[in-house]
Amino acid sequence: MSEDTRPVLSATGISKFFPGAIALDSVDLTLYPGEVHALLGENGAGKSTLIKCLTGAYRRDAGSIQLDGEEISPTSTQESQVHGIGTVYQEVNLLPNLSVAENLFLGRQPLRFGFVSQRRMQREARRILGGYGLRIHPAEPLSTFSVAVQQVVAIARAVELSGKVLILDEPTASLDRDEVEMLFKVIRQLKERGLAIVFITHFLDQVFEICDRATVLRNGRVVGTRELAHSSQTDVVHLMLGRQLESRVQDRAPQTAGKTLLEFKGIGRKGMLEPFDLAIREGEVVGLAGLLGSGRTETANLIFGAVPADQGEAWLRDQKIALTSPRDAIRHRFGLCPEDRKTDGIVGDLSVRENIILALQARQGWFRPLNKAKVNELAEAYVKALDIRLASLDMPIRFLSGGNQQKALLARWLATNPDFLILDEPTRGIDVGAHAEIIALIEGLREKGMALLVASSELEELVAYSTRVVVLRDRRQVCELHGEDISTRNIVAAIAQGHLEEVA
Amino acid sequence: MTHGLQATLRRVAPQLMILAAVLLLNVIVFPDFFRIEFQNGRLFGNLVDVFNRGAPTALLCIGMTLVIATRGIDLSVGAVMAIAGATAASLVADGSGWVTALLGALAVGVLCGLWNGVLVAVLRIQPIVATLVLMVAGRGIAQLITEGTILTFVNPGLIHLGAGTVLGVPTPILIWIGLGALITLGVRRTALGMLVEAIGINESSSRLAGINSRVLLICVYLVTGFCAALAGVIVAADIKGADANNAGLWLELDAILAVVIGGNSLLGGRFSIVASLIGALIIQSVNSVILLSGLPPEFNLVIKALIIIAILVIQSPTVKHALYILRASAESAGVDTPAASASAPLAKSTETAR
Amino acid sequence: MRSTHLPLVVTILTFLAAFVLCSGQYPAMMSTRVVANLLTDNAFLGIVAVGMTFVILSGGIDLSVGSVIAFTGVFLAVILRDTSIHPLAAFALVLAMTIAFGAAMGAIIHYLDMPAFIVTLAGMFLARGLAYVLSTDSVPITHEFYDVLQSLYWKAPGGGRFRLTGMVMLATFIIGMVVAHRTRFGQNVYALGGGAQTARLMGVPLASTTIGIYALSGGLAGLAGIVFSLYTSAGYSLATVGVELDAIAAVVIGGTLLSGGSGFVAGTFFGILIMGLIQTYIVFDGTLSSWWTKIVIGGLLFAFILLQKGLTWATTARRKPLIDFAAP
Amino acid sequence: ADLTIGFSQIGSESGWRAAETTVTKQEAEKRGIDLKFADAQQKQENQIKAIRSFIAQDVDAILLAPVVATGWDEVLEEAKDAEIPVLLLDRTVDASEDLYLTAVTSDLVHEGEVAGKWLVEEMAGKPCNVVELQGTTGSSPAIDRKKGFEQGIAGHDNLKIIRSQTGDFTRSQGKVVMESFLKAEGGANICALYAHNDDMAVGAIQAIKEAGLKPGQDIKIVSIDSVPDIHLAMAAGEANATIELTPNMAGPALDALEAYLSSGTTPPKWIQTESRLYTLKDDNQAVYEAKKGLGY
Ligand SMILES: Nc1ncnc2c1ncn2[C@@H]1O[C@H](COP(=O)(O)OP(=O)(O)OP(=O)(O)O)[C@@H](O)[C@H]1O
Ligand SMILES: Nc1ncnc2c1ncn2[C@@H]1O[C@H](COP(=O)(O)OP(=O)(O)OP(=O)(O)O)[C@@H](O)[C@H]1O
Ligand SMILES: [Mg+2]
Ligand SMILES: [Mg+2]
Repeated sequence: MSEDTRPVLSATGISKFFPGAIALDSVDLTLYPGEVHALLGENGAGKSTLIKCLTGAYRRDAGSIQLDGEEISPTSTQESQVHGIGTVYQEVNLLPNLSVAENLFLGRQPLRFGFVSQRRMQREARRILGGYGLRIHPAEPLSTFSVAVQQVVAIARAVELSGKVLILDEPTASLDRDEVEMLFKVIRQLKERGLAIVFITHFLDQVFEICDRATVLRNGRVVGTRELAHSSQTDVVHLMLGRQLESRVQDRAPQTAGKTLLEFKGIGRKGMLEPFDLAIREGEVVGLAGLLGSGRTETANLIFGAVPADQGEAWLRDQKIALTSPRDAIRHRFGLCPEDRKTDGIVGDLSVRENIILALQARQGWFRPLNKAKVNELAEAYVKALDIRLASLDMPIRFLSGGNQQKALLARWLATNPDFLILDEPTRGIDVGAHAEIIALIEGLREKGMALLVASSELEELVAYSTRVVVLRDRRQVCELHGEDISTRNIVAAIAQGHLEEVA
Repeated sequence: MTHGLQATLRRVAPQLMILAAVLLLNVIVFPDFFRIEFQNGRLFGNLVDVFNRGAPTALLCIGMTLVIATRGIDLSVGAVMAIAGATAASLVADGSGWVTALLGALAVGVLCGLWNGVLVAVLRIQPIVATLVLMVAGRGIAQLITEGTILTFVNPGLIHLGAGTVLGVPTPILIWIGLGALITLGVRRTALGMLVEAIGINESSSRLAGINSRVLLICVYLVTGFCAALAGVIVAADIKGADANNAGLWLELDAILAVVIGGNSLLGGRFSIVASLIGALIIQSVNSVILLSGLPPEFNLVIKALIIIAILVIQSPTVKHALYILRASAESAGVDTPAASASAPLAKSTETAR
Repeated sequence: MRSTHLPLVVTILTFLAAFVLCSGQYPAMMSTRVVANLLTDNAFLGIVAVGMTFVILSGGIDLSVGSVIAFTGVFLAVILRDTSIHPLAAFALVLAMTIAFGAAMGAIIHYLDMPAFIVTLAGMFLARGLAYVLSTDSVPITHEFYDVLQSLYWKAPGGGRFRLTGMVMLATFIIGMVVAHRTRFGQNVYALGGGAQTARLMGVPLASTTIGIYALSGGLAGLAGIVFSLYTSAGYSLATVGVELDAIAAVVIGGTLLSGGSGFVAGTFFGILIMGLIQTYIVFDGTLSSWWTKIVIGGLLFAFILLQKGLTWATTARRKPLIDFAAP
Repeated sequence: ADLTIGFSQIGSESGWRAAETTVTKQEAEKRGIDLKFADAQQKQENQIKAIRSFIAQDVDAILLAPVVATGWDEVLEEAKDAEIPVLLLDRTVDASEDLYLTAVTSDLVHEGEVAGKWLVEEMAGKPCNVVELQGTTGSSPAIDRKKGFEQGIAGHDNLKIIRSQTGDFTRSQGKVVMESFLKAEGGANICALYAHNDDMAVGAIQAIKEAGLKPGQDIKIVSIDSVPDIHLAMAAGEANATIELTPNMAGPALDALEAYLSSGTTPPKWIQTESRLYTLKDDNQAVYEAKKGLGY
């Protein structure tokens, strides 16, 4: 990429105001053909908003966009598609009721005598998805496939649509290493073909692996654009946060945990999870590792009673307990921060404050409302402690950025002061700064004696805070790593081979 | 609690303005509209009639507001009215006292609510279909009780509920205002209101947060059944007879309309019972305009449709948003507006969470 | 078989089983008469139900159709009585009007961002109100062209008459199926039902699709009105009250989810037949009082919903272990 | 031979209708007829479906109480093709006369006229403002009874209809609308009420009483149908006149049918039932007692 080539897309002075928040303040972005451009920034910096303004999903309040030197002003995503801009928005935005093939071709179905040709559509879909190493039946509804498959379909659709520009908003958040590799291969091919690619992520490794330049946003403003070949990770982080990320040298998590809090014996559910045994002590963080679809989320849901087990038993402090619903679990002071925050976590139209106290209130009962002053105090304390960025506690939580929603959900469970907290992908979509904070938070909770079960795809993170790591494969526990054995290398090997013995 | 009162007033301000406008229309067609006399031991006047005749719709829309807040709908309330009225009438016909009759009718209404609630919350049938079953069958059940006749009664206690007065005020007015206040306080002074809103917005999240959504949903339908039964008793008492075929016929639509005119979203979530009640008064005022205008009855529906369309258009998110923008630009741009009060107009311009 | 076809198969099997059972009890039901009656008597209902299927697939609802049928009938009757315009021209005129009416409702729903339930409820009041204004009397239609159309039938052995209107309904269903499954418009309808915001982000033209859907429903209600006017040779402003609920019930019995995005036009056809069968059975029985008729209809409706629910549960429970909440 | 007869009834929307159903069933039972009953829930399309199903079952005759006058040609033709006689109850249809055997009905216009004439006589030239409670908008009784009443008072300028609004044939609407009449015109300005059916009159009586006026004296009340409750009101002097619409339409119809089937005597096309006028002079208490068991 050289400076004298003409930009494919240049946006200047893009502004977007929300009541109580200036999401974008005169943002400029220039994309050159054949470059992969990273868009970086903290949660709520305005990345997704910028993308939506560029592609006509939002109406921008100011600014102009030029595509190949011509002024464009897309008022709908359809229009931007016509201009050759393909987009994957944050959170999978596909239609679960349509088939995979229909999702891929929506709006540009192959026609035969004016009628949609299902046969050709499926043949094409099979071919396209084959290019991503996906061999699935394209006539099945999208909802029957895992989030990862859906994400790949979304990417494939956007790639097919993008003649000039491809925009990917956190496409790798729910992908595995292998799939990320596959995606990068595709991105490199597109780059060869001269497309401009915008890549948003919170994984800096990935940024440095695939991107050429990076534009960093902070509080809705561009704070700088860098050639990545000439910058370092610390540079970029500094630019994002406006401060240095203090890298606390992590002590190995101590092995001196307290009494056994919980014991699951032969707990499982047919067709969902093989029966397993698991004991968790106070002051212990048990990590759950595995590939996509290996059953981590299922384990979490089962233990929380969201999907009741059909066999086995659970013991809490040497007393047998029944776990048939989340309410049972909450009564026993469990908490679960779910993986899919949009559908299982936030209550979108309720205020941030109400979302934070929701679980606490539900436990208190219908007729004992929490005292208003106490609610405010509680909410404000957590907003401060977790550094949730918001205009007001009264704003509906769906207006928060993804990362801030995640923090508010954490606050919801912390407010119930649980003995046992299950976190499913707690750092998905969270920026580097907050990432470090959440890891520190987990450490802090453990030190206070709480028992935690954390499912995560980020092995480094698991290694950092786990006192023990359980590895899952094909919906079955395959092995457990302790103490010094806990390392990224060992986990990867265990996932691949299924046995620690063979690793060691 | 002045803060809460202020918030309520702000919430219902548009409804109050519309009510005022429709009442003004009444005055235009009938200048004496606001005259209230004390005559024959009771308050007597058109405004009293609006409040009195609005009672069934008002009662229905109390429960309907809650059901709609959970993302549901209850089409069966009209039929439940008929069943309750028939039950009360047949009980007094069999020699029971009015208290027994009232309690019996309410119990039957609650039972109907339980049926709907179980269908919706346990069997997970979509509310509109689940309640359609009782809407169709309910009138049959009511007629089964009355054997197809208009079951008349003379029990003064029961009649008092519909046609009587307390200190000159018609009893139905006191009943709906009382029940409305009771349930409003019941949901707002406890956590119920918020929890109902939560399951209406995202049931999956709410369940995972430990809300007993199943029981809460059933309770909401129970309340609706209760309200419908009370409305049914009032309507029967008003004419001293249970008319199984016509009592509450199509009234479910009026109730839903009242809830929507009250600014509540059919997609569930945030609700205001007070606003719905004002909505019911608005609908009754529209009916009053039609009656007082003296136009031939073939114009009734057209007039009603046009007035309602006008009201709905004024209330639509797009128009509200446009008004909000107008106001904001009048107050000069860039002024910080509190996010909460502006959340409704936002719905259009932003990607909503569903 | 695709998993999504299951509700359709369930509906068809339910109909066949019910038909066989009924015929077992009343052998006269296994006649061309009854079959022909099912088609003719439900023709207008079937046609509106096709439109309703599209509306419901898109996640909406159209409560105005019953009134639009009545309005169409009265309009035709009045215009054929008072002017010398040819019925075909009147048909075109009234179809244009009902399409415009539907499109207007669609436009309000989209541009003013109002729920379909309420907009079409207002539409329901308005259409019937307009019918009253045209004429409160029932107005007979005596044009000879109507006699010509009515005399177009094929008399099958056994006395069944397969009439033109039944054929119009069948044609509507076939066209409806093609439009739903083989055109971009149809795919957009399904997309809208899957989630309007997502569909918007995926580039589905919301405005034209929404307006198109309600225009289609309005137009088909107009067509049903024409068929109804052929059926009764009259226009009557009190006719077809509550037909919207029958149509919705038929669509739902046919396996389409009211929450939108999933279902089949063909399923609606069998939903209509099932509803027709219920009525025929009740008449053949002939012992039910007025009130038991209502209770039995409600009970059978419930039975069908339950049957469908059970079958769907039995087959999907294993596939999707995670919690799944039916959206209303 | 045992006859099988299909009866397509409109529905059970009013007490009178329920009584008609009861009486029809009684009459059929009396004659040993197997009556197949079909309730159409007030929908013409259901009635057509029912008739077609009756034809498919090959019944011996069909009784039809048509919900509306128009729209029966096609289905009656089918019945005729199948050689099944059709007898109409309480309303004739706009169809060629050879499509049905006979129609047993009252004359709706005549009923209204009787009511009008009664009022003319009662007022004897005194000026009188009349309010009218119409039936369901668009229904033929509402249209015809309105027309008949207007004919009845034609030429008597002392009688003036000052307000006319629909009460949907129901008690509760009758009461509501009367309330608004009383307010809009002032109770003293109204001298008589004409209601298209008794149920609305019963509702209106309550409204009048609640307004502190005396029904039957301050406001004269005339209505149609002669259901038990209006006789009770008349016995108490709260209503003044009613015109009977007999629920026994099936009796004469079945008589005619039996004669036709046994001896081939063709009945007249129209068997008119009596529209008897009841006033305060009759023993209304006795009429009430006689009628109350009929399922009104
Ligand atoms: N509809 C809205 N109303 C009010 N504020 C909003 C709305 N949408 C977004 N915001 C605010 O705009 C800011 C930018 O949000 P955006 O989603 O663009 O952040 P982001 O950079 O994509 O963050 P993340 O990395 O968490 O996805 C946030 O502060 C958010 O709270
Ligand atoms: N073969 C399959 N057919 C249908 N659905 C599947 C299949 N495999 C997985 N799924 C779906 O994928 C989900 C499991 O994947 P998921 O990615 O949630 O598991 P996980 O182990 O928790 O991984 P992660 O937490 O990384 O997402 C389940 O909800 C399941 O419905
Ligand atoms: Mg984002
Ligand atoms: Mg998971």
